[in-house]
Amino acid sequence: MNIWVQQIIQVIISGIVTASAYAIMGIGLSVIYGISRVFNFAYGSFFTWGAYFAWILFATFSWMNYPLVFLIVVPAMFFLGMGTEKVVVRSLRWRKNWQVTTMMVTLGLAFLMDNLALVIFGGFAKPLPPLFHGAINPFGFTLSVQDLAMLIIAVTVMIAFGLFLSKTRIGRCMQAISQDMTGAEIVGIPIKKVFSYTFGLSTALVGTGGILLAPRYFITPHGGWAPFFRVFVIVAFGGLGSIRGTLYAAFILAIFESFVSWSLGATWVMPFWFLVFLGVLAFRPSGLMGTWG
Amino acid sequence: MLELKNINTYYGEFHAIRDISFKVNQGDFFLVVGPNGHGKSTLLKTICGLLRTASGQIVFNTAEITRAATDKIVEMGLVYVAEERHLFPQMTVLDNLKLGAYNTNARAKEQESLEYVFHLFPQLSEFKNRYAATLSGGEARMLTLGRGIMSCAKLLAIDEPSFGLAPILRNEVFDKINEINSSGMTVLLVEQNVNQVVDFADRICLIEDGCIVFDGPREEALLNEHLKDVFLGGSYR
Amino acid sequence: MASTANTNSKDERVGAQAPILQVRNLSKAFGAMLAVNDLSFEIPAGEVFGIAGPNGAGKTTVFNLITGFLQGTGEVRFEDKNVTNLKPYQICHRGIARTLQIPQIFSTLDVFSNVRFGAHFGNKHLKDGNEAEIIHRALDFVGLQDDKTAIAENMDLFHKKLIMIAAALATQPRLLLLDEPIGGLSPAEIDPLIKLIRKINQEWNITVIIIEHLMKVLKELSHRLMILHYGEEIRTGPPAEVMEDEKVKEVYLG
Amino acid sequence: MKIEIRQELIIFLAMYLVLLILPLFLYKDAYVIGILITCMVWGAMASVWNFTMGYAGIFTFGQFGFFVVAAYTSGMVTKYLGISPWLGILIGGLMAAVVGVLIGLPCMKLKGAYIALITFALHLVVAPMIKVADPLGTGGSTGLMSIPKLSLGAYTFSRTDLIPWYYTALVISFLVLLVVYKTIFSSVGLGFIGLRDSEDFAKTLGINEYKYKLLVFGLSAFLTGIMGGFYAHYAGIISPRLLGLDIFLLVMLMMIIGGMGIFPGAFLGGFIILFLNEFLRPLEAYRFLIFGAIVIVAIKLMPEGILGHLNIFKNRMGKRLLGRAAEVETTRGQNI
Repeated sequence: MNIWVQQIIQVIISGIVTASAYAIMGIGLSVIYGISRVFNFAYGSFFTWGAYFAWILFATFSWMNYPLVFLIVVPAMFFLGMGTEKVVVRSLRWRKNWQVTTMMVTLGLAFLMDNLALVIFGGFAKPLPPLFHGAINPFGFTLSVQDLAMLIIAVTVMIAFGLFLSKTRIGRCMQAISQDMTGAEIVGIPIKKVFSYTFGLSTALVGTGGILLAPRYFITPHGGWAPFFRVFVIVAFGGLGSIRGTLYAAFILAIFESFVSWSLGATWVMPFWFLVFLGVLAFRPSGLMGTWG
Repeated sequence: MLELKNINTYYGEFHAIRDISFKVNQGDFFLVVGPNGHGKSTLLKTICGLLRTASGQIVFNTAEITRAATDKIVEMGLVYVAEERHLFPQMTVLDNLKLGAYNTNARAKEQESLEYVFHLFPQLSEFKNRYAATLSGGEARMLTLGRGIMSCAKLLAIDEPSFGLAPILRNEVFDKINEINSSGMTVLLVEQNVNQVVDFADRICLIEDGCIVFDGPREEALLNEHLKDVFLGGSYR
Repeated sequence: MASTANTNSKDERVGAQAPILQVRNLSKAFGAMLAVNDLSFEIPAGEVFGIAGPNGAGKTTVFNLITGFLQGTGEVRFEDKNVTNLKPYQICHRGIARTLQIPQIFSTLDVFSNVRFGAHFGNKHLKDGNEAEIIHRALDFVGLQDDKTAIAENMDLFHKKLIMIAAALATQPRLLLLDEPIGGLSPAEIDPLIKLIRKINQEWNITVIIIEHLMKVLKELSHRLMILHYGEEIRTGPPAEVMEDEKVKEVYLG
Repeated sequence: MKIEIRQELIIFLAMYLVLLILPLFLYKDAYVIGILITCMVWGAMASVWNFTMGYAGIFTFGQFGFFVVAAYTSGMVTKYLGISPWLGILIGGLMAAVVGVLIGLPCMKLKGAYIALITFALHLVVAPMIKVADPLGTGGSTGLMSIPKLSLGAYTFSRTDLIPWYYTALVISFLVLLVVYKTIFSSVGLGFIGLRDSEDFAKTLGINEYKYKLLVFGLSAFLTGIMGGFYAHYAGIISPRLLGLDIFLLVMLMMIIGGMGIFPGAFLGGFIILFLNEFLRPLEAYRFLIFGAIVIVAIKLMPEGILGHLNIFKNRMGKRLLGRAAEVETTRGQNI
């Protein structure tokens, strides 16, 4: 096979793998906005903390493995998110301009969490062990088992999340709230509880993303901002609150990113995201699915 | 069945409800009238837990619900039907109704309630697979009432059901509410179009500037000069 | 169905005047729904023109199209000039003012500043000295002079409506569009408002278009009445005639 | 119009009177003078931000972007083109205004929360752009160094004597605040507040909302840019670190503590926060942890800010901006 074609396919595969991690993080950011109308600026910090939790487990117990890490960290993130909603966000909700107020508060929270990480873990980058070792070579392409596992986990999470929204009672409540909050309240849905769950769920999703991406990069106290910015652009591009739009956007942008990185080099990745964002602003500020404004 | 004792509610600094007390008896059709912006809707929202009362006590079926959350109040059978419809636009009529039966008590009787709602509003069963967003004003109003019934309501607190409806549809809605009441449901209705509902009411209460000006049975209300002046006499409707 | 042509002549009071507003083939669709469908009408200067119809008949959409809040197809001419699809502020500067169905006022400002807003921004070529005079004239007229320092958000619905009308008058319009001005008021408040609207028409010489549900109000106020149904004109004419129309009864009055 | 003596004006002038005579007592203490200069720079910036958010009701998080753009512009034109720093500051302000208007364009059709997101994206985006533009002379991630100092006639300002810097900061920040004050209490301010309270009503009354919204973006970016330009010459070195979250949060706190929608509040907040910052300095890394917590607590417990809670003003707009809402917020779109 032509070497160019092979390389391009390799780039696409790598894009799809990153896309899947971005997608679940994007869904988390989007869903929390769609349902509880909160834009969480501490999202990147939760990403970092998810990875730090995994690092703590690996550093403390030599026999630790990934399934166990997921089993412990994801629920922990869920409860951390729920707690955050209760303590930090909830009482602001019925104020005027509370959407902007919650943005400010979550910015404060991000600052708190980042600096807490700095105080506890120091500024040095922490590594996580790889998810899996080795690689497979289907049809002559190289695909590391780690990437494959990432893809499978992410797709599973997405499918599970879709089923959760459409099939379960709480999922249907979330849909009802996203369509009419007061309507949901007057049919007797305990909306505050559902907001907590939503926040928890979104945090669990970003925590999952953190664990999945950390083996590829390193963990630093402020390391959550770069992925947060990417997810931010993805969500803006897809249309804030639109899960389908977020999915499309994640795949389109991540594959583009891996092309940029391959052809122009890694320094151009952030400017590329910036250009996409400007493009979105200029031509379609409401996003792919047009749910803004 | 429902008793309010010295309720006060504020909108920011604005004292919207001043020291209101009244009783709604089982099976009653209790009509609250009064000019707009004088606190009627605020009163209903306070009762249903959407707004917090600053002082006073609300008792529903011997249980105190003064500062209870809306979902708890709905579960007890006090259901609010809003003036703005608050339907779930991207869900079907049937799904909207099913979400009405969210609380535990209602879920057990979901099928039964659904049949009753479809019996009461045959149009809804025709449209049950249409999205709520596509309904006309009258149909949407029926759906809000149906959704309220689905919650296994013992008392329906209905806020201005005639709002935004053409005259021809208003009578239909009021007839339905009367029918619901006749089947044993207690109804607490807030309304502007007094003339069209006054015949159904058992008890009438007039609120002006957040205070109760008059509260009594219909017969008495029809004799009250002030009430006549303000609402029944110089009517434009 | 009846059109504007055969009813115009029946109005003795204003029939002879030249039209101040001409609407031709106005249409607006929201998705598949035609909110306004090929609507044409003319309004002579000095008239009070009523629009009624079931909910969703497109009444407010007509206002939004005339005042530039929505863009549609067709032509709107005001004082013989084409004003189709101008921006809301341009429409206002041409001399068309409107009120909104759900009262919106500047809640943190006092009543005086609410009205001042209209006088300042609504009159494009106003000399400074005139502004205070215009504001006070509008405040006096609607009877808000005593409340001018009150914060608007603390006023009740009736007074909020008066603020809207006073601010609209301060823009010195020649055509005033009132969107359900009576809605939500008690009969005790309706009477003064009807008198006020009549005075706007007669003393200030402002042509008025009024959307209203209450037939009695329209009967009392309007020279002519148009019934809309699904964005189409059912009947236009003097209120008494329109209300006897079989089709109007069927679709609307019941 | 007759001249009205407002309490806002009195507090504003009183603060500057104090600042005017303060060096008489402190001229030996370069450390305190330095802090006061910083207070005036960031306090003025917080006041402009408060004007945009509190009065015009446009929730932008992009002020630092404007600040940094102007600082770099002024620094680069003076360093590479040899233009007078005074002119550089003006050019920086104008550049910021251009960026502000460009960002304002897509914000025209969006509502509150979305504008906050877009403008924050601007904030996030400026740093990587500066790094990529290294070949143009931005200095990349190390920053732009040895920016020319201000000079008056033959006298060139130096870091050894801060008093001239102090009075320049005083005059510039005073002018910036004066423009803010004049705007708020003029008919232009009436337009902004009207558009904030009810856009539809404002439109029916004949305001050109496009012009006014762009004016807010342009004006606030310009005024912020002026402060940014001054800062570049005062500091002598600027880097993308200015866009870090720490300074962002400090300035946001100035606005919150001072009271949103209350005129001189944010300027006062600047002094409170920066002196607190100095006070907490010995705590090192824990200092920012504490500030993060203060942001959360201040928003939760003191939504009206210090001036708001002191009940100084008859007509407190801050209360209505962040205070408890009267009604339960409802469905999609209505609550933005």
